[in-house]
Amino acid sequence: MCLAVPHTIKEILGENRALASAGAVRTEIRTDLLDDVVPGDTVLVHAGFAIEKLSPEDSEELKSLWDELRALAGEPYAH
Amino acid sequence: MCLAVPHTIKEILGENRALASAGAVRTEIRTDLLDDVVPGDTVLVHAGFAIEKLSPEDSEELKSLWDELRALAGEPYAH
Amino acid sequence: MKDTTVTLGHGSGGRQSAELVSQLLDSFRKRNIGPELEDAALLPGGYAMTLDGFTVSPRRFPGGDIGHLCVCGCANDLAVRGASPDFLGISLVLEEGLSSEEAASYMESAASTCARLGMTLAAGDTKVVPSGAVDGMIITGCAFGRIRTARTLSMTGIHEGDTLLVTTSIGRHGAAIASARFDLPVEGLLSDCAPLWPALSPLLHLEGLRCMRDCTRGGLGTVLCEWAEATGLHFSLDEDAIPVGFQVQSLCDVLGFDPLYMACEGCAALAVAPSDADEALRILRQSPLCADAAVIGRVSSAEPKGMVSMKTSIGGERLVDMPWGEILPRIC
Amino acid sequence: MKDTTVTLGHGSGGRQSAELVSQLLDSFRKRNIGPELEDAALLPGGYAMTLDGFTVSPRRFPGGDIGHLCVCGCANDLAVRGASPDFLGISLVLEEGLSSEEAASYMESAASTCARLGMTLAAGDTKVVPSGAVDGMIITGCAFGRIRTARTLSMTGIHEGDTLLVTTSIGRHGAAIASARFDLPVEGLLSDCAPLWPALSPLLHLEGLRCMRDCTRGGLGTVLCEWAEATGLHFSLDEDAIPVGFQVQSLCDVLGFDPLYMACEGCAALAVAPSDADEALRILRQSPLCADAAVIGRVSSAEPKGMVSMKTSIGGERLVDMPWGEILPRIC
Amino acid sequence: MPINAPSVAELLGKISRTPLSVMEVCGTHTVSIFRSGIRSVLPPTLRLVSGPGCPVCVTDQGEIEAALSLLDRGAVVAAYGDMFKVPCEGGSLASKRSRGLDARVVTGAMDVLSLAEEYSSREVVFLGVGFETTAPATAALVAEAARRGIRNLSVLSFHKRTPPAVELLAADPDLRLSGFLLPGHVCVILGHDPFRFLPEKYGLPGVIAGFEPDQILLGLADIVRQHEQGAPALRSVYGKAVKKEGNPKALGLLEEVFEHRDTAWRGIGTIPASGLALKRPYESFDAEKRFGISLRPGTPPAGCRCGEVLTGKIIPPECPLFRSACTPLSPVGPCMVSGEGTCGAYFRYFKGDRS
Amino acid sequence: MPINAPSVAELLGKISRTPLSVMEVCGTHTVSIFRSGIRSVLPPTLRLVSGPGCPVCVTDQGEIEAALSLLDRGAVVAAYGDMFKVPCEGGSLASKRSRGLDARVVTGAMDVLSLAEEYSSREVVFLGVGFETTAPATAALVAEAARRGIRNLSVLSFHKRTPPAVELLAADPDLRLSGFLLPGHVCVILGHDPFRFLPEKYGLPGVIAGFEPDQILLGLADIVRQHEQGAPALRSVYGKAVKKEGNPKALGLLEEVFEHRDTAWRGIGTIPASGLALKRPYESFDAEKRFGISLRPGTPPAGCRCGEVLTGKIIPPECPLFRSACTPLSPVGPCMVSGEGTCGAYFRYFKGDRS
Ligand code: SF4
Ligand code: SF4
Ligand SMILES: [Mg+2]
Ligand SMILES: [Mg+2]
Ligand SMILES: [Mg+2]
Ligand SMILES: [Mg+2]
Ligand SMILES: [Mg+2]
Ligand SMILES: [Mg+2]
Ligand SMILES: [Mg+2]
Ligand SMILES: [Mg+2]
Ligand SMILES: [Mg+2]
Ligand SMILES: [Mg+2]
Repeated sequence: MCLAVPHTIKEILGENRALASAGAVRTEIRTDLLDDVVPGDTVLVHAGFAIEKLSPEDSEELKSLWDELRALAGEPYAH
Repeated sequence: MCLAVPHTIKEILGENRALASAGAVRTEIRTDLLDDVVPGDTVLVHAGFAIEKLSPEDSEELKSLWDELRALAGEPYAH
Repeated sequence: MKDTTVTLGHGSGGRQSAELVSQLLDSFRKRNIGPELEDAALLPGGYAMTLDGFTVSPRRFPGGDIGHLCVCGCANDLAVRGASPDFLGISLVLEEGLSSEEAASYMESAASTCARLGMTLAAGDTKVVPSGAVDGMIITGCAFGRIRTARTLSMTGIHEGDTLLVTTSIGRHGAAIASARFDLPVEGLLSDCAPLWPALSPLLHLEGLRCMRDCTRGGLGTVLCEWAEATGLHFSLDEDAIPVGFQVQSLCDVLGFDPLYMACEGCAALAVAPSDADEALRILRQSPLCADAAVIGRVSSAEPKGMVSMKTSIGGERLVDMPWGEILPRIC
Repeated sequence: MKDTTVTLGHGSGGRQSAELVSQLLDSFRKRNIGPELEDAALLPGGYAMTLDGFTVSPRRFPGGDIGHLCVCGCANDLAVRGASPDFLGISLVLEEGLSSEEAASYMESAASTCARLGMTLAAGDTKVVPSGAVDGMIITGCAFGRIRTARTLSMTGIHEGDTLLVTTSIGRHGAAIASARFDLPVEGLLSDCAPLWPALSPLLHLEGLRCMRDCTRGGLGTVLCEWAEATGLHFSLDEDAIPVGFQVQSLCDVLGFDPLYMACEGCAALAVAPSDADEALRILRQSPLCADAAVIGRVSSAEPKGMVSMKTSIGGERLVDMPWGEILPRIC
Repeated sequence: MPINAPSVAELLGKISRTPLSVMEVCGTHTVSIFRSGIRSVLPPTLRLVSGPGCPVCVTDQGEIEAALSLLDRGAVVAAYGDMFKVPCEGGSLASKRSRGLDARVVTGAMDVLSLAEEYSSREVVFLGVGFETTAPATAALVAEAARRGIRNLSVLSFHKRTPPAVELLAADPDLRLSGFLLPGHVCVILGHDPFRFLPEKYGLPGVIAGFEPDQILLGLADIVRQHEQGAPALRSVYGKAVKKEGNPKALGLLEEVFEHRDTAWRGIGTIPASGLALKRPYESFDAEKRFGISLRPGTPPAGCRCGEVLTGKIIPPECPLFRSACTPLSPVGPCMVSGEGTCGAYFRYFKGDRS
Repeated sequence: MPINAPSVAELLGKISRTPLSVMEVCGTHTVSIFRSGIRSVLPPTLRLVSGPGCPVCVTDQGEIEAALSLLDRGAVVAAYGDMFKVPCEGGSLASKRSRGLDARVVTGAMDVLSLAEEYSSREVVFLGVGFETTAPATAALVAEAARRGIRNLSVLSFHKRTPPAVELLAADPDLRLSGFLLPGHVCVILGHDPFRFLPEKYGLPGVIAGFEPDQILLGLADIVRQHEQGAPALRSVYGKAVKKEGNPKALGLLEEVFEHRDTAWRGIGTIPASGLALKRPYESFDAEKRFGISLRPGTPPAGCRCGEVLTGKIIPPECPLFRSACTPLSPVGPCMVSGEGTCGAYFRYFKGDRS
């Protein structure tokens, strides 16, 4: 439906334009859809547009989901 | 200065246009510059235009020139 | 063929290419003067020959240019059939307006690669066409060399149980071209364009060496599908074992491409008897170009026959098919 | 080279072509891996190889098409070096949008000519490029055959006193193409495009056979100028002896072309020791394609050296030079 | 933390007790599922059904015809690579391009601005397809073109809205779906609210998941968990990327540039208010108005069961044309064209009907 | 009748007693003389001097620059093949075409009409060069374009008139010419009258001849005869093709479309009333007016002695650049470019300086 790839902002090029990298790929992206993008931010890019910022994974939600699932499977907590 | 090639008129295609042949070559030419061109006429063609009709060589003029030259060279008349 | 108009899909090296080629060869086949579909033809007298047209855009790319590519492409077709790259022919079609220095610079690349390989330019041809009748230039190379093995390396030699190897990480040429074409610079990405003869010739003494093919257009995936189809055997791959570099993977992620189908120009697939697989790997890895050589799968008589399957990273299984049509960047 | 932009003049087969080729070969020459400038290369093991790119427009012309042309062009380059046309490689570059049936029809012509010659298609390649990146299609052929004579046929074998022959009337291919391109139908004009091997192979036993070359781009005039330049000898021609057909002459008159420089594709120039000239002519004329074969001049050590002169119909004498640049229709 | 795909798959096998049919709505999910072989590691109790979430597949034939007709009229038509091979009666963008017409691949909507500058004396038309993730890029293009006063650029807006289609399927009594794996990237834009109807109105779990195999498996696991625990809910397992409120700037831009309209989904038919048309202030950029195009919804090709495939009623091998008349090389229906079309994915990756 | 070239040559040797310098005005004569090796069969008493009758050679550099500037501005420029390689500072038509600009070879002026139709949204310009034989075709093109109301076609009229140039040479005291071989095809159009000044004003023979070697030899023989007999006259030995009154329709068309203007001849300079400009009623077809071109007469390239070659004062091997810096491949002056330029003809065909 919509391929989107995490990019790291390298440089702000002007209003709504930034240089970003996705792995080894360097590309210019549009930041129209986000506020306050700064170098170092990780954003999700689709069709040339950053559609959301990604925060460093907060594992709490995922951890709780994992715990729920293991509980359901009758497995002991590993942590 | 001006390459011109004898063509034979094959067919009148319309006002100022005719099909002509130069040896084995068939081509369309313009006849704007001549009056009363009819199939069978031989015309001199330059840059796509018939510029003059050629009549079957009247050898009289050429013969008299030839005679004059031979006389000058002190050669006897051959004919 | 249902679609009688040639499309870019017919040039992408996958299924459609195969169908077009088959239509074009029909007149030769029905007269019994048609070729096998191997990289190079084996001629009487112990020689092999091959030819390939090169139309890469851009003509100069990270890691090479069209001149170097032409020599590598031709020499590699000989190498995978066990023939040394001895003689080359180069035919150029140039667009008027091209800089003759630019064309000469590709010949300099070609000459330098030839010299490294000990290859002689035996024949050449140059044509010039009106502006617009060709996009810059086309190089066609033909190569000719002595066969250096007593065994016939070909698809027909592939057996059930054979081990599949790849000589280096895949997809680098295609990725380098895509990077230039879609204006997506990739740090540290170079085409793998290189002559394989130095790495492959030491394998020729192995009894168990069955078949080799350079993975060009259509990539590793296409080569293996062609082998499976031609042999009627089942090829199973291990996704995690296939070497894919970080740069290639990044670019494929962004454009929605599959590295399996990305072109290579200095990478070969090998089928080797299992007894010789370790030795083959050891020999390959001695070449600096093949440090990433890997065992990637095996040949079996499993179902579905004539097809390629892959064990995925999550332990699942799926088919690998040839690419269908032109490979285009995706947003979905 | 002063002009560093490739122009159509560089493709016309004359002086400019020679200069471009020399620039392009420089990188190979300085490494001592460059070719001689003969029609086909003689390889160790008794084989000859050649390659040529074909870009004719229109692709189908009176007397042939690009497929037939490709086979003839390649086979003739072998034939003039005394090699039989044994194996062919064909590389196609197709423009997307081309009809695959059209492409296949040229392969049918090619296959039919190959079959007549006993030639096998050993290798092929097909590339597809985007619409506009090539004008329809380009075929590159490479050919490969066994050398059938113990003598080396080459320019270096040409001696003072040799007789010059031409195998048939000149300029028919170039005239057929010009006729189509400038929309000037010429009654009865067909390209001479044909394989020369059947006519030339019976000459190979002649002791006095020195050198043969097929007159392609640049025509008979260019071949003889190249020979004169390469040998440093003087070549004198007899204008009235050179066979020019009525159709070719008519077209040349209309467009202001010189038949000496019109391309041929089934016509060769020969240098033969005078003692064998009559026999060569007799043998040639046995071939239906060479009924018009003629002695057209001789080689001498006269001045100017390295040049070609011609005795004209009125008993005068003039030089014959290579064509300079593209040949264009003239009104002056 | 020890979450990797094989261990999730193992866990899933343990917790899945009752047979369930789960629809992955999104084509990118579909492809990821096939490419990673997820089906082959699922417990037999869990059946995956592919939904209509491939923009290529649901773009109506009449919409493709409209784009081709503009090419024929001399326009430069720009489109994402995904659309190039989709056939309709008049051909495809790829086949038109192969005849020398100016169909151009772009990888981002903003590339169309440079095309419009390059071809300043020609009409440049962008074929706008895709769901809510993609539509904001088109909206930004139109807004920017308006700001810059570009006169030779216009847009065929064939964008589609996901929630109406999902609701249609949730409400379909024939389908008996047990839950939905929701498209992570659509929800990045839309947030949670537009899919709350799933648990609230239909009592069905809706789980928003990412696209890596482990993320998909985790999403499926949570759907199973919700069923097992009898607590259907809307939940995101895609980390912080999906905010409850979605992306306000993107939503604002969609609101600014587009309005809802009824739209035909290929193989499905017209779904009310499921399309996005340019609003009045931007109508000079609306290629349909500019060139007087009236869309004729296409009739599906004879024998093609795309509609049933797209709504999860059959799987592709059940279509009699699958692998015989219909292959990626000569696709009968659009589901076979796209790399993420359900039929195409089955064709390329599915071992089930071959071994 | 036994008139063939060898026998005329033999005759000429017998009758030519006093040394004479005869100018062949026309480039087509020049080429025919070289290609048939006529010089090598002439008696030593007869010296041939080549004149300015090659339209390529005498087209001024400024005129070529004008055509190239229109290409640069996006026009389609049509010209006879002869003009393609003529260089000026900005390149040549051929070099512009090789950079993708639209320079087209036509073999007849009327072909420009179809070009104008084909490129109806572009300006199509015809580079009109040549003498009185060629100018009527341009006149007919302009008249026809006017009749059809074609709006995107115009003409750079750089046509030149022969008689003023011939008179300039006849009057030149340095040249000491003994007679003129006059251009047969120009006289087909002009008739005899425009050249009567030769015998009447300058006491010089003027013989109109055809272009075959025997016709040329016959013309030369008649010039010798006139000298030997002390009876200079204007005479045609070109059979019935040349009528005393010329071609009235062609002359009428020239009169209708063109007016005389002063024009620069390359290497020679401006000759009054020697050019043909479009008359007022046709000025909308005048590319100079339409595109606001003001011609700057070119300065001859350094070292080039074309002017002296064109006026017969030196022969090409006397130019220090001949065969060294100046060759057909990289011509310094225009005389080296054209197949019928004097320097080009010497280069290609002349043995004299090589053996
Ligand atoms: S297999 Fe082809 S015809 Fe059948 S539903 Fe899928 S797309 Fe339609
Ligand atoms: S040889 Fe060249 S430079 Fe000398 S006069 Fe002739 S054209 Fe001019
Ligand atoms: Mg290969
Ligand atoms: Mg190959
Ligand atoms: Mg190769
Ligand atoms: Mg060649
Ligand atoms: Mg180009
Ligand atoms: Mg040859
Ligand atoms: Mg050759
Ligand atoms: Mg040849
Ligand atoms: Mg190949
Ligand atoms: Mg084309």
